[in-house]
Parts: sequence; C-alpha cells; structure tokens
Amino acid sequence: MRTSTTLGLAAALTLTVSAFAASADTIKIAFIDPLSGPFAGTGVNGLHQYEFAAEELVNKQGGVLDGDMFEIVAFDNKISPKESLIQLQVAIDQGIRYIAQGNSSGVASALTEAIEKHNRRNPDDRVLFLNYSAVDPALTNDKCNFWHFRFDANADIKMDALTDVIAGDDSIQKVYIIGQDYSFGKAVSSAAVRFLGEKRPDIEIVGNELHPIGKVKDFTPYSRKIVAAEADAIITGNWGADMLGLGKSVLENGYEGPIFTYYAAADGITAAFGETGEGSLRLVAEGQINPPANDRAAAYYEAFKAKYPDGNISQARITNVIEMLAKAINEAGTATDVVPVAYALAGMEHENMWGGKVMMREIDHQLIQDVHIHAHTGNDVTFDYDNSGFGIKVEETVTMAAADSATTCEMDRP
Amino acid sequence: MSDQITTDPTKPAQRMRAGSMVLPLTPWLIAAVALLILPFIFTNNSAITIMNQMAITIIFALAYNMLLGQGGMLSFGHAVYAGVGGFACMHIINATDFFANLPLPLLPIFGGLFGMGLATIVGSFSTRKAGTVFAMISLGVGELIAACSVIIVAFFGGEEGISGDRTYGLPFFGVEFLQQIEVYYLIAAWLMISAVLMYLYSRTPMGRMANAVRDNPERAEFLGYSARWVRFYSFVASGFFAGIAGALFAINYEILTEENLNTTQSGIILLVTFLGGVGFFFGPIIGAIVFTLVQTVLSLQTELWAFYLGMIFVATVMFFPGGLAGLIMMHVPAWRLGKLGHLAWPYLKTLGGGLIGCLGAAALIEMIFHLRHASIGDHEMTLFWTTFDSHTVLPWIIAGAVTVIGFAICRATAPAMVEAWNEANAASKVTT
Amino acid sequence: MDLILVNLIDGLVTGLLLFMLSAGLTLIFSMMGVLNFAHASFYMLGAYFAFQISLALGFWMGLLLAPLIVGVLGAGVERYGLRRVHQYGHVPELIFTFGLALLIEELVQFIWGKNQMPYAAPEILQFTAFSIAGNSIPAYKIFMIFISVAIFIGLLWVLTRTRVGMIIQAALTYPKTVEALGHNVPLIFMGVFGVGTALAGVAGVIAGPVLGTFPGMAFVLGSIVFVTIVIGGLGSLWGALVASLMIGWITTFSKAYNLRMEDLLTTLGFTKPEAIADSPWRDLWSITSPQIADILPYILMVLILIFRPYGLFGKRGV
Amino acid sequence: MTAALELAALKKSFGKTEIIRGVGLSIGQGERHAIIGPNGAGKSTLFNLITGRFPQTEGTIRLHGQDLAGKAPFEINRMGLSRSFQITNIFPKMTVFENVRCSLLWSMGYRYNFWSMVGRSRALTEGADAILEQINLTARRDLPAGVLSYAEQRALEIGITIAGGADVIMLDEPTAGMSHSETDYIVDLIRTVTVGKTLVMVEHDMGVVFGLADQISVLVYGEIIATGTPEAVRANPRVQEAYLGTALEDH
Repeated sequence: MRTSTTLGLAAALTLTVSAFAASADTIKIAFIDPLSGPFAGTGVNGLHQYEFAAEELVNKQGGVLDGDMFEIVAFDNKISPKESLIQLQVAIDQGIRYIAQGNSSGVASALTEAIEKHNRRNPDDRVLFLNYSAVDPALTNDKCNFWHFRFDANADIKMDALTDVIAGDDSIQKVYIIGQDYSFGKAVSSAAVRFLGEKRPDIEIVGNELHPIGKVKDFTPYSRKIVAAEADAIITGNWGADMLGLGKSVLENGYEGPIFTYYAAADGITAAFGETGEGSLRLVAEGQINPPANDRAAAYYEAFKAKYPDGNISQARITNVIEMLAKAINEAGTATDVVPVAYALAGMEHENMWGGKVMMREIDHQLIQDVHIHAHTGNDVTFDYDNSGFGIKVEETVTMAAADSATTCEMDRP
Repeated sequence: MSDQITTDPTKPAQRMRAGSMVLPLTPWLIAAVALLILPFIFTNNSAITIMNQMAITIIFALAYNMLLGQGGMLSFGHAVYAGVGGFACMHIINATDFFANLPLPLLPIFGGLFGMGLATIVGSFSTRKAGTVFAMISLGVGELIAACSVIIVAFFGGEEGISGDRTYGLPFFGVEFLQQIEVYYLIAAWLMISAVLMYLYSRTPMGRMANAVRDNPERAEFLGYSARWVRFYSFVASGFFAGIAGALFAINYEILTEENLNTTQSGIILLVTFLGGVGFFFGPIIGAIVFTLVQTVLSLQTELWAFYLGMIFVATVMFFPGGLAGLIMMHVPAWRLGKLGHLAWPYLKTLGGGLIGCLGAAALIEMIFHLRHASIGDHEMTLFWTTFDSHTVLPWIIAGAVTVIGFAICRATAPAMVEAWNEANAASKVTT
Repeated sequence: MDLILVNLIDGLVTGLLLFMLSAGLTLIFSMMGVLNFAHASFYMLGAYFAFQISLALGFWMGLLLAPLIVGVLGAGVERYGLRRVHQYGHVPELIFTFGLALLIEELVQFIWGKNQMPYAAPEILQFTAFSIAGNSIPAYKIFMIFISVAIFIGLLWVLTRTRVGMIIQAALTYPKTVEALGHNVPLIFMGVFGVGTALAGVAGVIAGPVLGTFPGMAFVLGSIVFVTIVIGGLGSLWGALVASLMIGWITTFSKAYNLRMEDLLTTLGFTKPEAIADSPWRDLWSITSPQIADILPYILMVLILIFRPYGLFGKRGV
Repeated sequence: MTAALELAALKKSFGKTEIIRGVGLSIGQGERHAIIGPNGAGKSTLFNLITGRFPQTEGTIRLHGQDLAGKAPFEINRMGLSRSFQITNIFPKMTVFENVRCSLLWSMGYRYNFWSMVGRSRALTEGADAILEQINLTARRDLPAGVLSYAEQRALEIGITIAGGADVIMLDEPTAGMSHSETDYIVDLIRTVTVGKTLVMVEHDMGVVFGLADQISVLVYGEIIATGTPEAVRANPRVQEAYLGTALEDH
C-alpha cells in the first residue's frame, strides 16, 4: 500500500464519516435494502413508504418521547448479504439503533445472525432488527432471536390462509406447485403440501417442482407441463421477473384456472399483467388496499399518491412498523436502550390502519394479523398499482391468521 | 529508463546488484507500518470494516493478477476458488468438535488448501490451452459451481449460504476475535504474508516462466518448459491465495453465500485488477482500494455509483490500458530526473479543469436523474453539500456552466501539459 | 407424443432466438477475434428502443427502426471504442466489451428505470395460432420462427451469393490479404460489427414482449450466447445454428420432462441411503432435470472444450 | 558414434498434399549442416517436424539415437535440441537479461521451482551476463526486448537458443531480412557461439551457407536431392538445374 493512496483513503473516509454528523433529537432507522441493481425498484418503493410513514404517522403527530423525530437513513445493500453487513456496521457506527430490512430472506438471515452476534459482543450499543418483508419461516422459528421482529405474515401463515381458501373451493381437484429453487421456494412448496394434506386430502398434487432462480429465460416448457397435468390451480412463491415470466407464459399457453401467488403485484408486475391476469391471478398478503378499509387508510393512500405518483403502497405493514415502534419507544421511555423497547414491542397489540387488529406474538416475535386473498383486477379498484388501472382487491379474509400456530422458537431474553 | 542504462554493465559487482531481485524492503516496511497505524487514524468500526473488505479484495486481486497479469490467463470464474476456500473454512468453524483446537489465525491456510485443491482439479483440464479456451472453460466451470451452490445445499447452504461464529475456539494468546479491530489485525497480517509470498513467487523460476509463457508460449516450450504445466502451476498457486482471501472473508463476515461464487463476483475481481493495472505488482492493490471505496463509500452518496464505475472502467480500458498503476509508473522517468515538480502546475491546471468539468457533468447527471425519478413535489436535492431546487433553472445553468468551463480549461491547457510532459521526459534522452 | 411436438416447436423458438444472437457474435468473433461480451446488451437495447418506438409509432415501426438504431450504435462502438482498444491486444478488447456491458445495463436503468416495461406483442398477433392437445401455440411464436428463418436465409444468401459476402468471408480468414487487395478492412469490420449488433437488436425486438423487457434481460442471456458459439465452433454460421437449436431443445426437453437423478442412480445400481435426510449426498439424489436444465449448456461446453476444443463445426482452434 | 540427428524415410502430408516426401538424412556430432532449397521446398516444415511442432506422417527422427516420435517440443528441448524461428520469437515484454535468464532456467536445474529466488542465484546472473557478452547485448541488458532493433532481436534469439546448453542447435533463416553488414555480424556471431556444437540451419543467403556450413543438403519438393560438402553440392548438376532453375524463376 503506497503512502499516496493511503492519504487518499484517509481523505475519503474522513469525508464520508464527517458527512454523517448526527443531530441529537432524531431517532434514526436504517433502511438497508437494494437501492441499485435489479431489485432497486422494490427497494426504492419501500424506502418511500418508510419515509412517508415516518413523516405522516410520527413526525406530523409531534414525534415520540419529548418530540423526537423519526428519520429514515437509507443504505444500499445491493441485495447482497456481504454489503448488508458492511452497511449494518456503518449504520451502527452512526449510532443507529433500529435496522429495517425486508427484501430477501437470505439477507435477513445474514442480518439477524450478525445483529445477534453484535448485540452479544457489544452490549453497549445493541440494535433491533425490524423485518418488514422477509418471510422465511425459519426467522421466527429455528433462527429466531430476541432482537428480531417480523411484521409480515410468514410464508407458512400465508400458506395456511391460502389453503383455507383452496380447501373451500370444491372445483379445485388438482394443484400444481412450482417455485424458485431456494429456501423460500422450498418453504412454500412444503407448506402447501402439508396444509393441503391436512385440509383437503382429496386434492391431488399433480406437480411439485423447483426451477433455477432468476435464470429461466422462457417458462414455456413449464407451462406445457402444467397444462398437460390438467391442473385446476397453481401455487407459486415466485417473485420479480420469475413471477411475471411464469404467469404470462401459463396464461399464454392455454391455462385458465387461478394462480395463487405471494408476490404478483406492483413494481411493474401489475402493469405488465394488465388484462391478461384478470380472473386468474390471486395474491395472498396482509393489508387491505381495495376496497379501502376506512377513511383514514384512503386518505393516507391518497396523500402518498400525491407525493409519489409513480409509487405504490405495496407493503402496507410498513405503517405498522412505524406506529408500533413509536408506541414501544414511548412506552419504554427511551429510544437508545433497545432492550425495554423490545420488551414493549413483544406482545403489543395494535390497531391496524388497513383494518383489523394486529398482535406481536411474544413467543417468537411474529406479528399476527389478518391475511387476505386478493384478486388481480381492473374492476372497482380505488387504488390501482403502477398507474395501470389494475390493482388488487380483497376477495377473502382470514382474521388473525395462524394466531396459535406452533413455533420452534426458543429465544434468550436479556 | 535512462539510469538503468547508465549503470556501468561492465563491472560485475554492479551488474549483480542491478540484476538481482533483492526484495526492495522500503515499500514493504511502509506498508506494514501503514497497516499497523491505520486503525488509530480511523477508529470507528465501519472504517475498519471497510479496511477489512479492502484487504480481502487486495489479496484476491493479487491472486487474480497471478493469472491475468503474470500468466496472461483471463479467467471469468475465479470467484469460485475464493468462495470454495471460504465455504470450507466456514464448515471448519462450524465443526467445532473436530477442530476446536485449531486456532483461528491458522484457518486461512486451510482455505488456501481448499482453493488450491479445486484449482488443481479444474486446472488439470482447463490450462491445456490459453486464450479463449481457458477463458470459456473458466466461465463454464464458474457458472456450474455457482449453480451448484443452490442445488447442493449440504455444502453451500442454498441461497442463504452458511454462517458460523468465529469465536468458536479457544482464545489465541488471549485474543478472542470478538471485536472488529482484532479481526483487522488478523487480516492485515495475512495481507502482508500473502502479498510478500506472491511477490516472492513472481521472482522464482516459476514466476519468471509464467511471464515467459504469457509473452510467447511457443518459445517457452523450446526452452524446455511445458507451457501447459507452467500455466497449471500458476493457476494452482493463484487458487491457493484466492482461497486465503475466501477464508479471511469467512472470518470477517462469518457468512458465505452464493454471491461469493457467482460470475458477478468473478467479473468484479477482473474489473478491480484491470482498473488497478495488470502490468505491475502493486496495480491490483490500488485497484482494490479504489474499487472498495467506490463501492462502499460512493454508494452511500449516490444511487448512480455503478454507472460512474462503469464509465471509469470503460475510460480506463480505452485510454489507460495500464490501469492506475500504469498511470503512476508513467511518471517514474520524470521523477528519476527530478522533474516531477515541473509537471505539478500544468497538471493542476489541466486535470483540475478536467475534474471540475467531470464534477459538473456528474452534477448534471444527478440532476437529470432526480428530475426523472424523484417523487413529485420533492424538488429539493442535495449535491456537494448544497441543497437546492432541481426544478428551477438556476442550478442547471450553474452546473452546465461549471461543466463547460471545466472542460474548456482542460482543453485550453492540454497542449501546455503535453509540452510540459514531453519536456519532463525529454531530458532523459539527452543524458543517454 | 403430442407433447413432444409442442416441445419441439417451443425448443425451436428458443433455439432460433439464440441463433439470431449467436450468428452476429460468431461473425464478429471470426472476423475480429473479439468475443463481444456486450452482445446481449445490444439485444437488450433493441428491446428497449423498440418499446419506446412502439409507444409512439407502433410495434411494426419498432421492429423496423430499433435494429437500425442498434446497428448504428454498434458500428459507433466499433469505430470509436473497440478500434482504439484493438491496438492493446485481445484481452483489453474483451475487457472493454465486458465494461461496456456493465455500462449499458446502468444506462438502461438510468433512462428507463428498474422496472419491467409493459412492452407487448401487437394486437394483431395476440391470438392462438393452433392448439395441440390443449396446448395453445400463440401466433406470435410462429411469427418469431418466421422472422428468424428469414434472417438466417438472408444472411446465408448475403454471405455466399454476394460480392460483399465473398469479401467478408475472405476477410474472416485472410484479413491482411484482403486489405492488400485494396478493400477497406476497417470499414468491413465496422459494418460486420454493426450488422451483428443489429441482428442482436432484432432478437431483442421480437423477444422483448415474450421474455420481458427489463434491465436484467441481457445478463440472463449473456453468457449462454458465448456457450452457443463455442459449442458450435467459433466462426461457423452453421455451427451457431446447430448449437442454438441443440441448446434450445436440450433445455426445453429437460424442463418439460421430470427426469430424476434418483431414477438414474437406481438404474445404475446404487441404492438410496435409508437416512436420506442426513446423508451428505441428499442433494445429489434429489436433483431433477428442470433444476439443472439451464446449466446443461455449460456442462456441454466444458466437455466440448476438453474433448474437441474447436467446437462442433469449427475449423480452427479457438 | 551415433549421429546427432538422424532422419529416416520422413514423410509429412497436410490433407492430400505431401510436403515432405521421404527424407533421409544423418547429421554427425559437431557438424555444421545447412539445408537449402527453393521456396516451398518444405524446409520450414522439415524443421517443424524435427522440433516436434508438427507430428510426422511417416518415418522416424532420432536425436542422439533416441526416437522423437510423439515428443512435445519441451521434451525434445530437454533432450538437447534447441531452435530459433524464422519470424523473430522472443519475449517482447521482458528485459533482454530476463529473456536470456529464462532460457537458462531449465538447464540449470530449476525446473518448476517456486521456492528459490532467481535474483539470488549468482550462477544464473553470471551465466546470463556471459551470454549477453557473447551476443554483444550487454549494453541493452535492462531494456524490454521488444524495443531492440531487428538485428539485435535476432541476436537475442540466437542467444536464447544457445543459452540452454543444447548441443544440437537449429536455426531457421537466421539472417532473413538483414542488411549486408548485419548479416556478416550475425554469421560471425553464429560461428563463435556454436563452437563444438552441432548446427543445423535453413538459409536462403548462399553467402551465409557457404561461409558457415561444412555439409549442405538440398531439399527440393520435399526430397533431398543432394548432400555433401559445399564444393560438391555447388558442382552437382542436379542442384544447379533444380535449385538455380527455380531460383531464377522466382526473381
């Protein structure tokens, strides 16, 4: 290492570090998600929802404690576990105590482990992990820890709700399960097999397969198999380009039944499906967008659209993250010591802006909430996605889904 | 160049000195001291994390340059050797019962051995030919192993990867590696060891012959060396050091995932090495430092970091194929003549102008990006510590003017700089 | 049986699409010795340009104009970028195209953002051409086959029946001699690069609506195109065609039929371990052909390079 | 005493064209043997067959009595045969000194050694410098070989060829493309550096051939039509006819 470059390094580092001189009366939440690269669309949209929620729900209401304001600090993790850990370190160094992340369960499990280790090794500056989207069940089961809170319904809970609906539909006799070849895809597949076996043993699973994630150029061969198997319904956990590719391909090649999905909305997907998806696409998710649950939700969504006309509220749970965190901080009376905040969060009940109640289950830090089955449609959607005229509308609701489901979580509490 | 010729070659003693490759100690001492004191300058953990990342990238890039720069082999899948070394180490860390007595600081040796093992297997068929065949096999093997990482879950842990706890073993002389700073010194020590070893390797008969085979494989064959085996040994050696980098990654991040193996990672290391300069030993070091700073620090400042990086990279390939190191080494003749100072003022004028122009252009790009992609009503943007309204004309005029003026200065003073450059180097020809 | 026919058609579409990319790439390689890493990026540009044009002028104008723009851009890249880098040797050339691929991807994101574009096939082609045993074959696929075959025939005709083609063929093998004969070889290079990238542009235009128009589309296809021309033999147009179709069919069939490693291993006489869940070989036993369909071409390439380094139809070593 | 190099019924075809059509030749130890012949006679092909660049179609090649069939160039080199090339073939990016030192490595027993520093070996440095002295390139010692003049590069190539200590030296047109004074210089150089070694060379320049060689073979259309001392070959009417005839047509 030459001296000249060392000097350059010195200059560059001091520059960045000094650029983040923290101001005293803000409570910072680090938003660590992809802001560049292929998943940046989702990440940026999530960031906007966070910024909007912090502004509307906390700062405009006078903040927390003695008027402390929330501030969302964005970190680009490029959806890489390694980058996430670097950014986590940067965030911790800036004195940030709350880490929000959601895209990719792989990143989430890297983060939750790193945070667990960090909190064990550095008891003076512990942090909390607010997971708003990573749904791998392991995070609140085998991999759970005291510092991790999940605000989305996990893959098992969603599948529980989804199979309730499928079980109630007698016209479905044959189901085809297809997913991406990685932990989440496998989790969806095994949950589907398990729940269908319990609830409707008569349903035949005519296909259960995994395809390489992000590598399939053309889904036609898969569609052929699905059509050939005469499936009445498809269940898939696919997201992003894989969701779009699969969905368009099966519909194009003659499939006419419902496609039950986790992530077939917003971020360009709703627009790209458009008319084709009408009548087929079903989506399992929390958060009722259409019809609006109440005037407050409608006003909130309108205000969001006014600020971000190209944005979507595709992760309604983000309002719960912000509101519940604010409530917990107020209850704990401190924002710097995260242990009482975590205790306040655990077991907290909360009125969901999007309708119904939610409850942070103490045993595994999994939020229990209403889970809806939405339909992709262009008819009577108050708030469309991607400004496409199409959106998702609640068809069926499972109240407080899986509230008493089992968990293998055994967490050490400080 | 000049003073090399002016050494009187008729005196054997002097010849011996000029020809011998005695390790020039000074730069290494400076590097060692710098590594020692850096954490005292940058005390916060994130700076240390970034420096750790830098050091790991340096080792990896140096290992890669053993292939590209010294052996002339272009690999599109080198990440797998680092990755597999790292994965193997993670398994060792997790197999606490079995390896409980293995001190953590020795772990990189095992990473190196695993990287080397894989390189031996792959190299046995991929190094038979150089050039495109080697490049394509490396790409194919890289893709295969990366794809395996999600299929063979038992070893690679699927897309979540595998993680562990580096504090598994007994404390090593009282150090438990709980803190980043302890890990930093461990990595720094391995950086010094690996860099010295790789430098020394380039001075051995094998290292020399790697250069020979790169330049002219056919001629090398008629010197008694099998080009294939020379390539093979270079490849294996490179795999070893890549494995060390992977092991250090495992220690530092305590997690390994598919991204340690995939072609993106392989592409990045190619980019890093080329940016730094493949022609000089220290080239990859500069490349790794600059790249890590761009990736971790610039990406905090702008979403468009990858765009800028792509431009820098393409510009480097087009205008300075020697990379940053080549650029620095261009100044050695002038420096030897003691005329480097003469270049300072012309440089300041031209490059300063160019820099201002580039910053202005960057400002314009950022403003266009903000205008297109920011939310409606969000007219405020902050650039270079100034907050302004991107929807008014004034900032555009300023940025545009800065760009034009910057490039105009650059253009106007360029002939003077070329002249100064020629003059600073021309004198050397007079003395020869 | 019906399904085999359907899969043959699907594989043909995939293969021909791949061929449109590999044809240009192999021409460029055999003439200039450059493996153009950015080739798939031009394919992506084709799709994006066509999308943008289709918003204003409709799909058909996009089909016509976008490849032209891409070709001109490609020629510009050759003239002002590659030619400059050429003097430094082949490795910097390769690295240049590699950097270009990165830059184009970033540029596309800068201009069009990161989401998938709603680029769709024209209304007139949105119907089912015919059905085989319940499997519908969309008219658009027939259209894709038609376009690719037309391009292949056109290319073959130009290369073997016209004077320009003769010069190009000669320049492939003896660039120096052709230059000595008074032909402007740099211009030919530029032209071939332009045409090659324009072909990639056409592929992008017609593939965009089916495979999606998004910033990652080049990356998804990128390296598979190299694999194709390496398997086919660098510089061989027929090799590119055969390899493209082969890859198209191999991937289609291995996705369409669930061949299981378990069956293969059992046939070979292995017995499945009792405690499969704990066995280190569990992942090997559970592999299915759709899982590995997309890496089969890479396996094929490595094998071919080991045993026949000049590819199926290649005349000289790579 | 076995011949240094012995070719028997050697044939080589490319496709259907037979380039070498049964060459038999025996070159004794310490002999300076030149192979001449008109363009296209197959001289370079013969060279490439002997040095293992191409496999022969038929026949045998023996070096010191050992069959070379199927041996790779590097193995042939280790058996004591070294060659230069028609087109200058050096390591352009390495210094002149490095070029020579690399060619010393194998013969000094370093093989694939990666544990000793080349710079530390006095024997290597002195050996390389001694060869530089011999080929008069001491003054260019630390320049990259690629920047040398053409004649200097040819001299360097000869230096590389002899450095390994091979006892059979094969030179492929060592004076091609040189001016008269340069040619004289190289001829002197070859004479001094190959003392006591077997020299086999292909050459066009008759002055060089008659000045250097003890024995000359004439290769025409893949066959040796005459072998003998320069005087005998010069007097041979078949050579006169075949060689000079085609040579005249050439010009």
